[in-house]
Amino acid sequence: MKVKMEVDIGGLKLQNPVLTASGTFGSGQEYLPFIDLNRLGGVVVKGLTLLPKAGNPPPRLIETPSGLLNAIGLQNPGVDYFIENILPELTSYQTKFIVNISGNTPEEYGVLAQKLSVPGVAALEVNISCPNVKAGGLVFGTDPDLVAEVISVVKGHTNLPVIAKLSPNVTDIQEIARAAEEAGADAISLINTLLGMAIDVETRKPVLGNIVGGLSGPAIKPIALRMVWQVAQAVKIPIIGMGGIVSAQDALEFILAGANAIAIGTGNFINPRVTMEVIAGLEEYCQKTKTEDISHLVGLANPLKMR
Amino acid sequence: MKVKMEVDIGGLKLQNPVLTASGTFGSGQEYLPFIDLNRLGGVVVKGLTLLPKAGNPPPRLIETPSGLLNAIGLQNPGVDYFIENILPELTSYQTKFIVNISGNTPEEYGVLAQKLSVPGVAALEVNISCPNVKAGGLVFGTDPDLVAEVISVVKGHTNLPVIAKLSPNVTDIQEIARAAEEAGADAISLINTLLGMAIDVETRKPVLGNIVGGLSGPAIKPIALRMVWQVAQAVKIPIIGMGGIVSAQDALEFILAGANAIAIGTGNFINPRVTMEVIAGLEEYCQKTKTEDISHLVGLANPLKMR
Amino acid sequence: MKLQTLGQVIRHEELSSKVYYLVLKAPQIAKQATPGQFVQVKCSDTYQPLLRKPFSLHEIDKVDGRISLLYEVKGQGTKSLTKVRVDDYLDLIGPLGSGFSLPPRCRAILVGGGMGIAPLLPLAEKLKEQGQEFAAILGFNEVQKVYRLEAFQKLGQVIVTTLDGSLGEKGLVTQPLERELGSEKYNIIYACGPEAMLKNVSAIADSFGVECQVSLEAYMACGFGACLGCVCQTKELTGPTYSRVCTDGPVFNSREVIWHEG
Amino acid sequence: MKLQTLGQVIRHEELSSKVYYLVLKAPQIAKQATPGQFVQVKCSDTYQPLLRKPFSLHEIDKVDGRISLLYEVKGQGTKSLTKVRVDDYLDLIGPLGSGFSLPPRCRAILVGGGMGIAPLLPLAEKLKEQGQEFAAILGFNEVQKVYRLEAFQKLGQVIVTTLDGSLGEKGLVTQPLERELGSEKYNIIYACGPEAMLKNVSAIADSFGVECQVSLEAYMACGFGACLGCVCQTKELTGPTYSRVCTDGPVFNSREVIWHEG
Ligand SMILES: Cc1cc2nc3c(=O)[nH]c(=O)nc-3n(C[C@H](O)[C@H](O)[C@H](O)COP(=O)(O)OP(=O)(O)OC[C@H]3O[C@@H](n4cnc5c(N)ncnc54)[C@H](O)[C@@H]3O)c2cc1C
Ligand SMILES: Cc1cc2nc3c(=O)[nH]c(=O)nc-3n(C[C@H](O)[C@H](O)[C@H](O)COP(=O)(O)OP(=O)(O)OC[C@H]3O[C@@H](n4cnc5c(N)ncnc54)[C@H](O)[C@@H]3O)c2cc1C
Ligand SMILES: Cc1cc2nc3c(=O)[nH]c(=O)nc-3n(C[C@H](O)[C@H](O)[C@H](O)COP(=O)(O)O)c2cc1C
Ligand SMILES: Cc1cc2nc3c(=O)[nH]c(=O)nc-3n(C[C@H](O)[C@H](O)[C@H](O)COP(=O)(O)O)c2cc1C
Ligand code: FES
Ligand code: FES
Repeated sequence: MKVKMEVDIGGLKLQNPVLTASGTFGSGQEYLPFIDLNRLGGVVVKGLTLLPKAGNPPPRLIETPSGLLNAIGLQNPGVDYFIENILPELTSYQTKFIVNISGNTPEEYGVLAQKLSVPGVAALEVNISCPNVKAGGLVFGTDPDLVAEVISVVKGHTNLPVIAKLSPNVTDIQEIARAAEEAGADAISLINTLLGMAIDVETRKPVLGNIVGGLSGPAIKPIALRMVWQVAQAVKIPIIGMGGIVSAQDALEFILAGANAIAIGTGNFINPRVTMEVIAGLEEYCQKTKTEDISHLVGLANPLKMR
Repeated sequence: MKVKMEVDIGGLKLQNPVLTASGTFGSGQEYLPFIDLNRLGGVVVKGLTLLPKAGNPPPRLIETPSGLLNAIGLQNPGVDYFIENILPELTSYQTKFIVNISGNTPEEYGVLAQKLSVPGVAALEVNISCPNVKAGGLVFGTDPDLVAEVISVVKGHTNLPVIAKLSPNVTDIQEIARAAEEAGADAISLINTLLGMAIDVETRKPVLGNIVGGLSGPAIKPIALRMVWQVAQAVKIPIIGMGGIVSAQDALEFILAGANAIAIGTGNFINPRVTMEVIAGLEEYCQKTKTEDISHLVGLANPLKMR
Repeated sequence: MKLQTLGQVIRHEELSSKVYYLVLKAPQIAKQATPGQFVQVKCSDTYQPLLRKPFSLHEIDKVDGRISLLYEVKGQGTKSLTKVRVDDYLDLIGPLGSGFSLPPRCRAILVGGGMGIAPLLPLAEKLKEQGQEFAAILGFNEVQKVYRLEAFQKLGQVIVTTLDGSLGEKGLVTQPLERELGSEKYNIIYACGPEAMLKNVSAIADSFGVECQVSLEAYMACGFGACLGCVCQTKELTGPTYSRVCTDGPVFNSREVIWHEG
Repeated sequence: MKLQTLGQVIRHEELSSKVYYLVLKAPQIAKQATPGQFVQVKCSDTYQPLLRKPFSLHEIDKVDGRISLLYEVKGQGTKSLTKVRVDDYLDLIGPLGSGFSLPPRCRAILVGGGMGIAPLLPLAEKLKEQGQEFAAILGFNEVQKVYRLEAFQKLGQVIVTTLDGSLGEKGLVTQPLERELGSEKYNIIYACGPEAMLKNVSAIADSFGVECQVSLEAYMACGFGACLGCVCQTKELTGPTYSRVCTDGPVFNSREVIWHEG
């Protein structure tokens, strides 16, 4: 039986629902020794900012039980460098490249969106979990009004599909998701990392150079899954689910909860071929369960899912 | 060197800073075969409600990577049964018994507090992470005003030390902690479990009878530690830190982050003697580092800690 | 009194595909244990799995201070248990739970399905020790997945069923059970196995008016009554209630159990 | 080109307390590897530890298709690595990183501290192969914690130091280094070891005007440039920048490195 694996994420057409999570996959090229990029649903590129960013002082990583704390601090060469030097190299691949963007102000997000609305970029993922200088150190992603503002501005500056990437560090993820939908987001991706930290009991100091970091990996899967489940009950636009996926079974849990596509982050570090194995595993499950179209699985475990 | 292990948690005097987390230690008697209760800092008793509560339908448990999801649903025999039948049995131990209470309305918390202000109860831990029928299914612990209201009512009905137990499922844990402090809480304990879920890909249904559950265990330690760190910068009252502690090193991380005492939950299931090992490990660390009083370690890794 | 102790591995072997037999030196547990009780085993020294895993006591040798377990590989815990070698130590908590209760002058019929045969062996041994007659009906999937049969046969009469008829009677344990009960020789059933089997066995027990004790399973965190995670629904005077499989059970009178629908 | 492959364990032994020597059959990695490169090893099939762990290639046998690792037990990863047995397979990614670069006609002095001797052995081998003279200064804590000395002695001149003087010269590697450099025989230093040692060696290299390549360590997630987690600070024309230890390094020219204070 041939399984239909293609999915449409708010206008972004993917050959299968398996993406890579931003910040864990470079621009994709780092994985060329291990996998065929052309077989991926898509690559979400490392987060870009308007100006080059040096990132946080090391140490930037520390393992925790079944998890990884990172504080990279969005190190990146800036959007212009990306467009001039990296993007041209990506056009030789058939896979879709989605660019993840972070700004200090809504206006910056607008400029980024405009600059990146060029051939080779398939969609924009708007990272609203970064510091908002204007609102005094708060975070965009935790305030529905700011989320709406950022998404509106981005939508006003691009014709590409716009994916709002939500922070899990909130009381009410449904409220944030609805704000993004109402502001015109074409899809929602979640979750970004959970804020965490580790302390070195010898030096009696935080382990990470940045003190706090973002927690990812299998440890956070139950939380990510619950949030996808909740958001699927709150919005009609498609959802890209992520957080701790390392196997086809994990991916299926997200799809059954209501995700139309999934992304793998930390899992790539442990097993750089994990995306290929998940694609194969999803296809196998569909075959075994006589599912003709993988989209038929979306939200099956979630009776209250919208649509 | 003799190490001073005694701590004072807002008027609650403990012989050492190691407590058990509510819901994981029954009333303490379940652990008699394994440990000497008299050596514990204190026992926090399973959550009580005004009326007996049947709890959630099974399955109530599922393991996740380095974590445990539970949905017990506050099964308990009710406060009156506790006072008449269980409390008298506890008075033969020298350890402090702290009672964890949950209400549907602020008034219920008040009644619970009044009823429990009897000899044998050393303090009250106010669980504000349970459904609030009055406010329409919301949760007390996520709204600073409701937190303040519940704590004020409890304070008005007891002379015992009142500990506010915070939910981690919030955007701004500092705001909630400050609300509790301003309303008169004598101490703060955190974190309760993080909302999570798991899906069975065979049955295509949520694994837990209650659909969602609370995530505990080592998986959540980095998040719990970060929240203790933040709350230590927001309030002056003592903090009881918990979430994923399974070793003396874990406990030390919480103390260095700003916790005046710690509690162990899930760790007791894996190793019922863990509390004894942690007490010994803390004492050893103090000896090794020539720390005369364990309280001198509190917040050493947290320069912005209040007081 | 239950306790936490280290048991040394004396024997560990694969009996049939994914089914293992593990003998441990654990004198304090052996001394106190009764048939139907179980131990909580720390299967790994990592957080994967995080929790201990419960296994029935399959043999209780009070003289030599030994216990044995019979287990099937299911997930992380049992998978990592297979890696334990002779002379290694395993961290055990036990004996746990309320086991089978033996009324005086019982004429028992033991019904086990698959791994459910595990707790029936020490029961059979006890019955034989007390000079009480019994029969055992043991159900397996196929002849390749039959194990520990001889241990039972040494103690008394055994009827074997397999789903595909490759050994003994073809079909489910319930067929020979109804036939044997028809003989009116028996006044009590002891059953352990999949929930569907237990439900059917209970119904048969009711229709013959015979007492029936069933050993239930549940996902457990503590295993000793502290977490309330392992409950099943039972009938009490005051109405349906949640009972702890780990302490109120794992053995229940079948009339108390409220079975799942379907 | 780096790749993910399974390496079969050929030898695995404890050389001194907590220090292990592991030989693997991994022809594709051996074929491509150069001294100073490393592999990312999946030390366990659980999430504990979650990440792979980086280890320098200690031997590169292109003929027999073998590599070896020399490692010290530190935490979860190395602890679970000790459990691997001969004939088992280990999941490897490699060869990774930019290794040592060998200018033509180099007269090298190799400086290794503790586990830092690991990547220097294949370098010594390569130098010998190319007929270039070298000396090695290897520093250990005490005679009980000396390992792999003979492997170096087979290839050339070796000076040993121990902190307590229980073997060779008493003290740090920096003492004999300064003495040897005074002879003006050498034009390049290759160093690997604790950061404090590397910092001192770099300062000495600067004072003698000799080139110095240092092999750095960092906590790594991917090991192949994708996560930006392993950075160290380096001097670039445009000012200080963060370079990836896994791909820009682990070997850096010491003049590029911005060392930590203190
Ligand atoms: C009192 C008692 C006595 C027992 N005696 C025995 C005995 O003698 N012999 C024996 O072999 N067994 C016995 N069991 C059962 C045994 O405890 C389990 O088989 C064992 O705990 C499995 O552990 P595991 O880690 O290998 O598998 P787990 O990973 O715990 O998985 C066990 C089952 O849960 C399911 N599961 C796990 N995670 C998920 C998820 N995310 N979603 C959906 N489903 C999931 C799996 O499909 C699997 O079927 C007994 C149980 C009890 C309660
Ligand atoms: C390029 C490269 C080459 C290397 N080559 C070798 C080699 O040849 N041989 C060798 O033995 N080693 C080598 N190393 C070092 C080796 O990678 C580490 O020793 C190994 O990763 C340790 O893994 P682990 O899981 O055993 O310990 P981990 O658990 O990762 O611990 C390692 C260190 O981190 C600290 N740590 C861990 N968790 C915490 C926490 N929560 N708070 C504070 N501190 C913490 C520990 O104290 C410990 O010292 C190399 C490293 C690199 C980068
Ligand atoms: C090292 C690292 C870097 C990351 N960088 C970014 C980033 O630049 N932009 C972003 O939106 N998310 C970033 N993330 C978050 C991931 O995209 C993803 O949301 C999160 O890690 C959860 O997925 P996982 O558990 O599969 O890793 C990063 C995560 C990691 C581990
Ligand atoms: C099975 C179980 C039952 C719990 N019941 C309660 C409860 O009744 N009241 C409460 O305030 N917290 C309850 N908790 C939360 C714990 O007290 C604790 O806050 C949380 O588990 C984090 O700590 P840990 O990771 O050490 O378990 C429960 C946790 C578990 C695992
Ligand atoms: S397993 Fe904890 S009460 Fe039964
Ligand atoms: S370890 Fe990932 S970039 Fe170096």
